[in-house]
Formats: sequence, C-alpha cells, structure tokens
Amino acid sequence: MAEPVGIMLAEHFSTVTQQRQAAKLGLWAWLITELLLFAGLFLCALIIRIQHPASVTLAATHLKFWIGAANTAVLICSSFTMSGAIVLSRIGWRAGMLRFMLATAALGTLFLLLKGFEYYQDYVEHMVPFLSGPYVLAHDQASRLFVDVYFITTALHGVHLITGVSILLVLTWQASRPHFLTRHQNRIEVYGLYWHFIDLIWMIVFPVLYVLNR
Amino acid sequence: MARGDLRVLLRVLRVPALTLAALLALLAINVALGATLPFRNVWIVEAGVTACMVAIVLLVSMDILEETPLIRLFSSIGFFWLLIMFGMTLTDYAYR
Amino acid sequence: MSGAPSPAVYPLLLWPQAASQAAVHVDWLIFAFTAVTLLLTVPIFLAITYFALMYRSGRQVDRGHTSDRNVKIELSWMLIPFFLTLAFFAWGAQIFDVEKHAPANALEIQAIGRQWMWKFQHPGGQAEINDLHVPTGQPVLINMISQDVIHSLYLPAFRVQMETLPGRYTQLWFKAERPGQYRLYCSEYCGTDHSVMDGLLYVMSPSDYARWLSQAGSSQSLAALGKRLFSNYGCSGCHGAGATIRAPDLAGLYNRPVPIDGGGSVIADDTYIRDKILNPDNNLIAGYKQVMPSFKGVIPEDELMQLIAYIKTMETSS
Amino acid sequence: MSPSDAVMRDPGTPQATMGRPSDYLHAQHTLRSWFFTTDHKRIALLYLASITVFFVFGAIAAGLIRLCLVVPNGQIFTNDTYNKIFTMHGVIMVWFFLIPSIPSTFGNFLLPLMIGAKDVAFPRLNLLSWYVFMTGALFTMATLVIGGVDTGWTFYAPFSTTYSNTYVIPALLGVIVVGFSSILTGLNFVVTVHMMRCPGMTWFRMPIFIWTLYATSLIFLLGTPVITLALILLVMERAFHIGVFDPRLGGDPVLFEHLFWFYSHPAVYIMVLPGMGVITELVAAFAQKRVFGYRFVAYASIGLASITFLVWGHHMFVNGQSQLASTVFSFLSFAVAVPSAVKVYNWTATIHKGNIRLDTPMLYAMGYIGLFVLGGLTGLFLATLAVDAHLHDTYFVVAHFHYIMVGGTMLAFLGGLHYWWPKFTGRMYPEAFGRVGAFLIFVGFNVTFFPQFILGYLGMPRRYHDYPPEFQLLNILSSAGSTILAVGYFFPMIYLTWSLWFGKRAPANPWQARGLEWTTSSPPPPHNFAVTPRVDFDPYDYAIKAREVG
Repeated sequence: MAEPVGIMLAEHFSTVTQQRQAAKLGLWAWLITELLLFAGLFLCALIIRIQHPASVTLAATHLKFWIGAANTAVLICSSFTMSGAIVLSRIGWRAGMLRFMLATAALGTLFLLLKGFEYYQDYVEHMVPFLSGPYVLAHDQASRLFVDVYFITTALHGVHLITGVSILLVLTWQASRPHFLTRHQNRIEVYGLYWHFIDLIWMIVFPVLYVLNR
Repeated sequence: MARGDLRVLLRVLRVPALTLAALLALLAINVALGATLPFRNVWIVEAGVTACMVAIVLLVSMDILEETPLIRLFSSIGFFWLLIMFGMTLTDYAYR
Repeated sequence: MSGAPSPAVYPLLLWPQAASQAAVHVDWLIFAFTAVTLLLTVPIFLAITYFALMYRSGRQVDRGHTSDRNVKIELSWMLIPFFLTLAFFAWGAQIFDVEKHAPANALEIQAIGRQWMWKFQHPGGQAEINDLHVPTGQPVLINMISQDVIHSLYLPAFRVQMETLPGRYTQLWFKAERPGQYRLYCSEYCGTDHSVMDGLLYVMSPSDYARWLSQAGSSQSLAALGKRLFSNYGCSGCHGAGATIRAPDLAGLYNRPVPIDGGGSVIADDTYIRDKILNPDNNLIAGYKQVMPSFKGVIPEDELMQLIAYIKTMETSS
Repeated sequence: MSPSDAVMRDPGTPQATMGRPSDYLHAQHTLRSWFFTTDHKRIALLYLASITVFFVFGAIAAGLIRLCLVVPNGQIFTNDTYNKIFTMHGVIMVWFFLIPSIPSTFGNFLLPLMIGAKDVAFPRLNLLSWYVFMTGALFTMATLVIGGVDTGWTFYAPFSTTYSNTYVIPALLGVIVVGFSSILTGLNFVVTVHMMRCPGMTWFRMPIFIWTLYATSLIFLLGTPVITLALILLVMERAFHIGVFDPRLGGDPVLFEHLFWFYSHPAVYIMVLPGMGVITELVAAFAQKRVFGYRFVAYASIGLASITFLVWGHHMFVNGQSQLASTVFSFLSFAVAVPSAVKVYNWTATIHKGNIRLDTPMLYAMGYIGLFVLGGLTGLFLATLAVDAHLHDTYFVVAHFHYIMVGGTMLAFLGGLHYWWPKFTGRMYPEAFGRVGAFLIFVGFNVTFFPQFILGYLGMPRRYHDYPPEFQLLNILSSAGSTILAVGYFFPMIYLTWSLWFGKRAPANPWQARGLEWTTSSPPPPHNFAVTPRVDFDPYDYAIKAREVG
C-alpha cells in the first residue's frame, strides 16, 4: 500500500531539505500576515466592547450561539481529518490520504452551509443592520458597530474557508494521480498548516464574538 | 481493510485523535460557560480555555513541537506583535 | 482668505508672533532643541566633508592605524545623544501636561467645526463665525466638537492646536497676554475648502473684550439659552422639578459618576451628556426604566452645547 | 584554494569567456521572455521600469502643487482640483514609488547575487508579485487620472467613508491589492535570506544591504496586513455602510488612525531602511574600507524595524489620544534616535582614513547622510509633545518627511542606481553628467524643502491651497527650488537611458568593490554564477587594498 514519499528538487535549490524548509517557512510567514489581518478585527471588537459594553452584550445575545458552537466543533473535526491526511501522506498511504482530504473538504463545506444558514437566520430576525429593512436593535445605535464587526469577521473567515476548500479540492485531484507523493508530498504538509491555521483563527473568533460576556 | 492496515492507521492517528478529544472537551467547557454565565468575570476563564485550544493546535496539530527553532520563532512572532498592537492601543483607550 | 483685515503682513516673516508666555516657552524649547541639533549634526557635516577631501584617493596621507570597531566609542555615540535629547522629551512632556489641564477658572468658549467654517459661542451667548475674540489675562478654555469630519483648531500664536472630532468633545486652553490680531486655521485636512477654513483671532484687553461682547449683541447667556431649549424640547417635562415621570435628576449631575446597568459607572462629562441626549438607549443607567426618546437629528450641535451649559449650571442651583 | 575561491578573491580576473549573449539580458529576446520570466534580475527591471513611470506621474503632480503655491490665493486650480493633485502626489509617491522602490528593484536584483544564490526562494511568486503590483497600481492610477480622489494619501475616516464625493473605493481597492504585492515580496525575501545563502555565507558575512532588506521584509509581513484590514473596513463602510468608524453610530474615527499608523509609521522604515543599506554599500565601496562597527550597524537595522512598531502614536498627539498614550509614544519615539545615530556616526567613521573616490554614487551617499540627519532630528522635534502641538499638520511636517523620503530614500535610490547600473545593464553612465545631476538634485532639494521648515514653524498648515500673503516669499523660494530639482531629475533619466545603447561597456567590477555581486560578470548570466560561490571571508574585505594604497 505504501508508495515512496518525497519531493522533486527544483532547479534553484541545492538540497531537498532546503526546499522543504523554505516552503514551510514561507507558509509560516504567510500565516503571520493572516494572524495580523484578523488581529485588526479583534482589536476593533475589543475597542467597541470597551466603549459600549452594554450595547455589545445586547448584540452578542442576538448572535446564533449554538450554530457558532456547532461550527467550531465542525472545524475541530476537520482539523482532525486534515491531520489524518498528513500522517497518511507521510507513510505513503495515498488512498487513505485522499479519503481524509475529501472528508476535510466536506467538513469545510458543512461549515459554510451552517454559516449560510446562520446568515439567513440573522436576516429573518432583522439582525442585518446594513440592509434596507428593519433592524431589531435599531434603538441601540452602538450595537450596530458590533454586528458590523461580526459580519466582516465571519465573512472574511468565510472567504478564507472558500479559498481553502477550493485549493483542497484541486490538491486532492492532483494527489489522486500516480507518483504525486513521490514528487510533491510536502504540498500536503504545507497545505495542512494553512487549514489548521484557519481553524485556529475560528477558535479565536468564536469566543471573541459569541461567548465572552454574552 | 487488512488487519495490518488497521493497526498502522490506529498508530498514526493516535495523536490527531487525542488532539481532537482535547479540543472538543475544551470547546465544551467554553460553550457551557458561555451558555450559563455562572459567575462574574467568567470571560477570564473563557479566554484561558481559548488560549489552551490555540496552543494545542499550534504545538500539536501544526507540529511546532517538532520543528526547527527558526519555524518556532516565526510561529510565535505574530502573536508577540499582536501583544504590541493591543497593548499600545490600550494605552489610549484604557486611559482616555 | 476671509475678508477681515489681515494681521500685520510682513514681506518675509522669519519668527512667528507669540501671544502668550506659554508660546514663548515653547519657542525656548524649540530654540534649545535646535541648538543641540546643531551641536550633534554640524560636527558630522564638517567631518564628512573634511574626511572626503583629506582622504581623497591619490593623496599621500596616513591611512594606517584604523580599526573597524570600537564598542566604547559606538556605545557613547549611541547613548549620549539619546540622553541629551531625552531632556527635551521631558521638557516637552511637561509643557504638554500643562496644556492638557486647564485652570478651573477658565472662561469657557464653545467651538463647532464644520465643512468649512468655525462657529464660536461665548458664555454670554454671543456667537461668531470664523473669527474669535478673547480677553487677555484670563485663561480661555475652548470646548469643541465637529459636526462632520475631523477638523483641527490651530492657533499658532499660542503654539497649540487640537483636533475636533465628530461625536466627542475635545479641549484646548491658553492664556492670552499680548493684544493683537493673529491667525487661526483648520489644520486637519477636511475637504474642498479646507484652506479657507480660517479666520482671525482678536486678543483684546478685558475692557475691550467686554465692549466687544456688548456690541456683539446677545440678550441671553448660553445657559439661559439652554434653559429655554430645555423646556422647548420638552426635557423639563420629565427631568424638571415636579415631573410625574421618574427620570434621573439632573441637578448636580455634571462630572459625577453615573452607575451603569450591568455594573460599572461612567463620569457624566460633556461627551456623556451629549451622547445620552442623542442616544438614550446606549449604556442604560442603573435603576431607571428607559423611556426617553432619541434626539438624534433633532437638536443641532450648537443647541446641544447650550443645553449642556444649562445642565452644568443645574449643579450650582441645587 | 579551490577554483571558485580564486574567482572570489580576485575580482579583476576575467570571467570564463562564454561569449555574448550569455548574460541574462541577452539570453532571450522575446516579449514573452520578459513578461513571463521568473529570473529575479528581469523582474527587478520590470519593477524599475514601472516605478519610474509612476515616479514621473507623482513628480508632475508635485510640480503642479508647487506651481499653484507661487501665488497665495490659488487662482490656478480650484480647491477641489488642488486637493486631488496633492492626493495623487501622495498616493503615487508613497504606495507606488517609495515603498516598492529599493526593495523591489535593487532587492530583487541583488539579494540572490549578494548571498550567492541562483534565484529567490519562490521565483514564480516573485513574478506574481509584480503582476499583483501592476494590477493594483494601474487600477488606482486610472482612478487618480480619470476621476481623482481628494482624501489625501492618509484616507482619514469619516471624510473618506462618508463625506468625500470622489472615487475613493477604486483608489482604496488598488492600494489594498498593492499591499499583497508587498507581502509576497517580503515573504520571498525573508525565506530567501534564511534558506538560500551560499556555503559559508553566515549571517555576519552578509552585506548590510541584505540586513536592511531582511528587516524591511519583516515590516512588510508584520505591518501590511493591518493596513489591508483598515482599508477593507473603509471600503465596507463607504460601499455598504458596514462600518466600525462611523461616529454617527458611536464609532471612533481615531481607531482608524491607530490601525492606519500601525502600518504607516513602519512604512516609513520600509522606505528608509533599504536606503540605509544602499548607503552603507556605497560608503564602504567608495572609501575602500570596512564598515565601521559592522555588527552594530546590522543590529541597528533589526532594532529600527522593531522599535518602529512601538511609536505610531506620535502621529496622534493632538487628535484626542489619551495623554498617557501620547507620553509613552513620545518617549519611545526618542528611542528611534539610538539605532539611527549608530548608522550615521558609523558611516562617518567608515569614511575616516578611507581611500575616497568622489564618484557620483559617493556624492549621493554624502548628500544622503546630511539630509537624513536633518530629517531624522526634525523627526525628534515632532516627537516632542509640546513642539508637535504647534508643528503638527504644518509645513514643518511636510519638510521633515521629504527630508527623509526624498533626501533619504530618493538619494539612496539614485546613488544605488548609479553604483549598480553597470551590473544591471553592462554599461557605464557618463561620470561628468552624473556629478552635475547629483549636485543639482542636492541643491534643488534643499532650496525646495528648507524654506518649508520655516513656513511650518510660522504656522502654515499643510494641504493649503489658499494661504496668507505673508508666506508668499518663502513659497516662491520653495517653488523655485523645485524647478532646479526637476532639472536635476532629468539628468539621470536622460543620460542613463542614453548609456543603455551608447555607454561604455562595463567590466565585472568597475568600482573595485567587494561583495559577491561583483564577482560575476556584468551583466550576470541567467543563473548568476558560473559556479556556486563559497565564502570564507568577512564582508567589505577592503583591508588589504587600503594598506597598499596608504
């Protein structure tokens, strides 16, 4: 069942280790920028909490806490399946790896579906202040700020997840061809880092928006 | 699936499965705290639990424990910068 | 430029006019800082020029005995300039601290910045556009707000400026000492006519100022105007004496902590009172049922300032 | 001694004659070979060409501003047109010229050469970075030229989100996209420095220019995402009313300034740090001497990149920031003086007892040191709380940052361009014209910007189209200086272009400089080195030479 595992050396690198480390370091550098991108939103959320504590509590109680919690669990499971794909890629078990990758993509899609349902619920409950229509907390102006941050943060995270699932599907298709693990095993490793990090961001988003002092 | 395959699968999936269990347990704590709000300033506990979850993902799922010092440095530098950003901004908002 | 007669126009001005002792103090700071700057930089300029000429390629000079590091020298030229300049940090911070704390007896003038004009209201109710008249010998506190974008009230003769923000009051104070005409500007870019959002600052002796106030014509003080608004907008129906609805008592409210629903408290400063008039649902007050309607879009900024002026006087009346 | 070592030790040795066209310029000729190249050297030239075009646009805008300010009541343009012109000047110069200038051109070209690598770590990402840059920049440029934006390059809310009636959203989108280009370049450089150094090239054998590029790349990575987010929030608020800065909802416009300056103050060091690196190379090469206190200078680069993230609040002393925050930010700003002082004094010490040639690059370097010192110290004035309360948003600020950006970055850029021109193109520039150009730029710059220090101190606010008559004489002086500056800029543009066809052919090492980039041919072969270099010597290994001449 096991295939040989390795990577193909690119022209401008001198060793495989160098190439592997470079890819990993490059991805970590990218993850730093992702973290700081979301950190700006967390900072906004914190400042709004400081300036309008009561309004934020009011707005937070209108968020769909249980959908958020379920979604966190879904992403934690997807983290597990991604880890599974990585460990199987290391031992060259391609068929198992592919199944885990598809499962990861499915869980990511499930997250997005739940998220879409949550947005729909928000819409039905008039929790979408920027659309022309009633806003249930219209009497409390400052609550809009927090709801705005909620939508921007979750949408930005959603964009990352959509990108992630798309790349994952392409990668799965590539990996389904023979000799993939022989040449490009580190693509799975590097992609896994990205997926884990999107999950990690959500693990911060969930408490920051839904849980803290709701 | 052959018996040997299953044994291999269980062996390599041990750590991911333990991680999964730990993360779900921590999430359960946070959800329970968030749903019931048992005491004042419960956010301190919730923030601590979140920090644990983040640490587990970083250290175990993302293999920081087994990485070179360079990668470890790069994985922590972003969080350090976050402290700078939040700390310095709070010298404004907390003392206005 | 505004049509008013301009201050003394010099063909080439090299030192700005100062209308206060504090401005002269800032000038001293800048002067001393410039001197230290020259002390630190002129030797570099001279050395570079001298070395460049002295050690030009082809000249027969002694190029021996150089080293490429010397930790002691390097540490000293790292740290000595730093500590020298640190004195100016302390000096500047000390002046800034004074600039941030107005004396209690300051004459309070209200200012509103909007695209693209300044509106000033004196305590006696006199209002003026773009120009500002102030007396000498008395601290003047300018309490200001913006109606739209960020502006900044810049009074170079006092060496101070402060931005006006939408939705929040900011302050600036000075004590004028030299009568004359000076310029005032908006220094924060605010759109089309930013560069004509300026005017003249008239510093007058107290008697001239009193004469100007009487000529500027206003029958009622800011607080009295506010009192009239207080009943016109129906505030007195709930907050007034003998009201049937249980509304928070405003007497003595100003600058006191107000308990907030859900714990904590906020100080009832100008910004807080303004915010409560416009958005009564924000940060509910503990122990009261919220029934007050919002006055957002109903009361303009200048009337808000008059209402707040009245609410402040309620402190003394109780 | 191995054969490759021999090549390194004696730069005068002629390269193995592989015969032209073997260099990267002549390896292939099709347009396709330029626009789809993954060769870092060709990508550098793509950047060089594009930022030069953007610079010309920005400079024309600057000329129009100075033309307009000759008269106090601004009759040449309407207020709106003037506002659009200075916004165009700021946006183009900051985002499309200064930030990418040295890192994307010299950095791309020289980073692999100086550390002995065949290419950067991710060559295709490098090309992508250029395309991303061009997409964003051309998009914003089109907006600026067709409709115009009047927010200033700082895009402060709520003016940009609510009150401006111009094409703010397209301009912002372009700037956001360009930010991704910065991130990709920074990422590439960081990984390249860590992973691609040739055998023997330890950290303390790297040229200072590489240290500064590394520090700059860290700022790209740590700062850019925050501005990206801040600008996205502006777009959201303006386009869809999903905002967090809107004061009508209780939002805080000052929060935007925090997020904006968290990147934009470090961005100053994105512009300045690589300039410092270039100057260090020039000073060492034209003094034929080791850099004095190499380690301190290297640490100072990283120090500057770190401290610069702690001082952004000094842009906000008069905007309602808490007094505590202002005081802390003021204090930390003074700390920037420490690493800056190291650089300046160490350059001076490097010149001491050197074997100095006053060629054009060295003239630019000496000009740079003077102007950077003045610009830096006036920065300390502005970091002083009470002084800033007077000088904030006046022409003093304008003069200060032009001393840093033009006097600093621009002179370093021009100096470096002359120094490495033979390496880039294989041609020499005409020396006499070079010196005249450098002199004109130095004089023109000072005549333009020194009067602005006085104007600011007298209280003339910046971004003023219509100013009081007592400021006219100094404004005329400043405008007159800008014409000299413009003539100065024309010089290199013309003779450098001329030299592409008619310049003398350059040897591998025309300056007798040390450093790996001079050990390969001019212009270098597609893969930089015939044999992978092996380094067993310190950087700036000039000691032997200096003793011989002395």
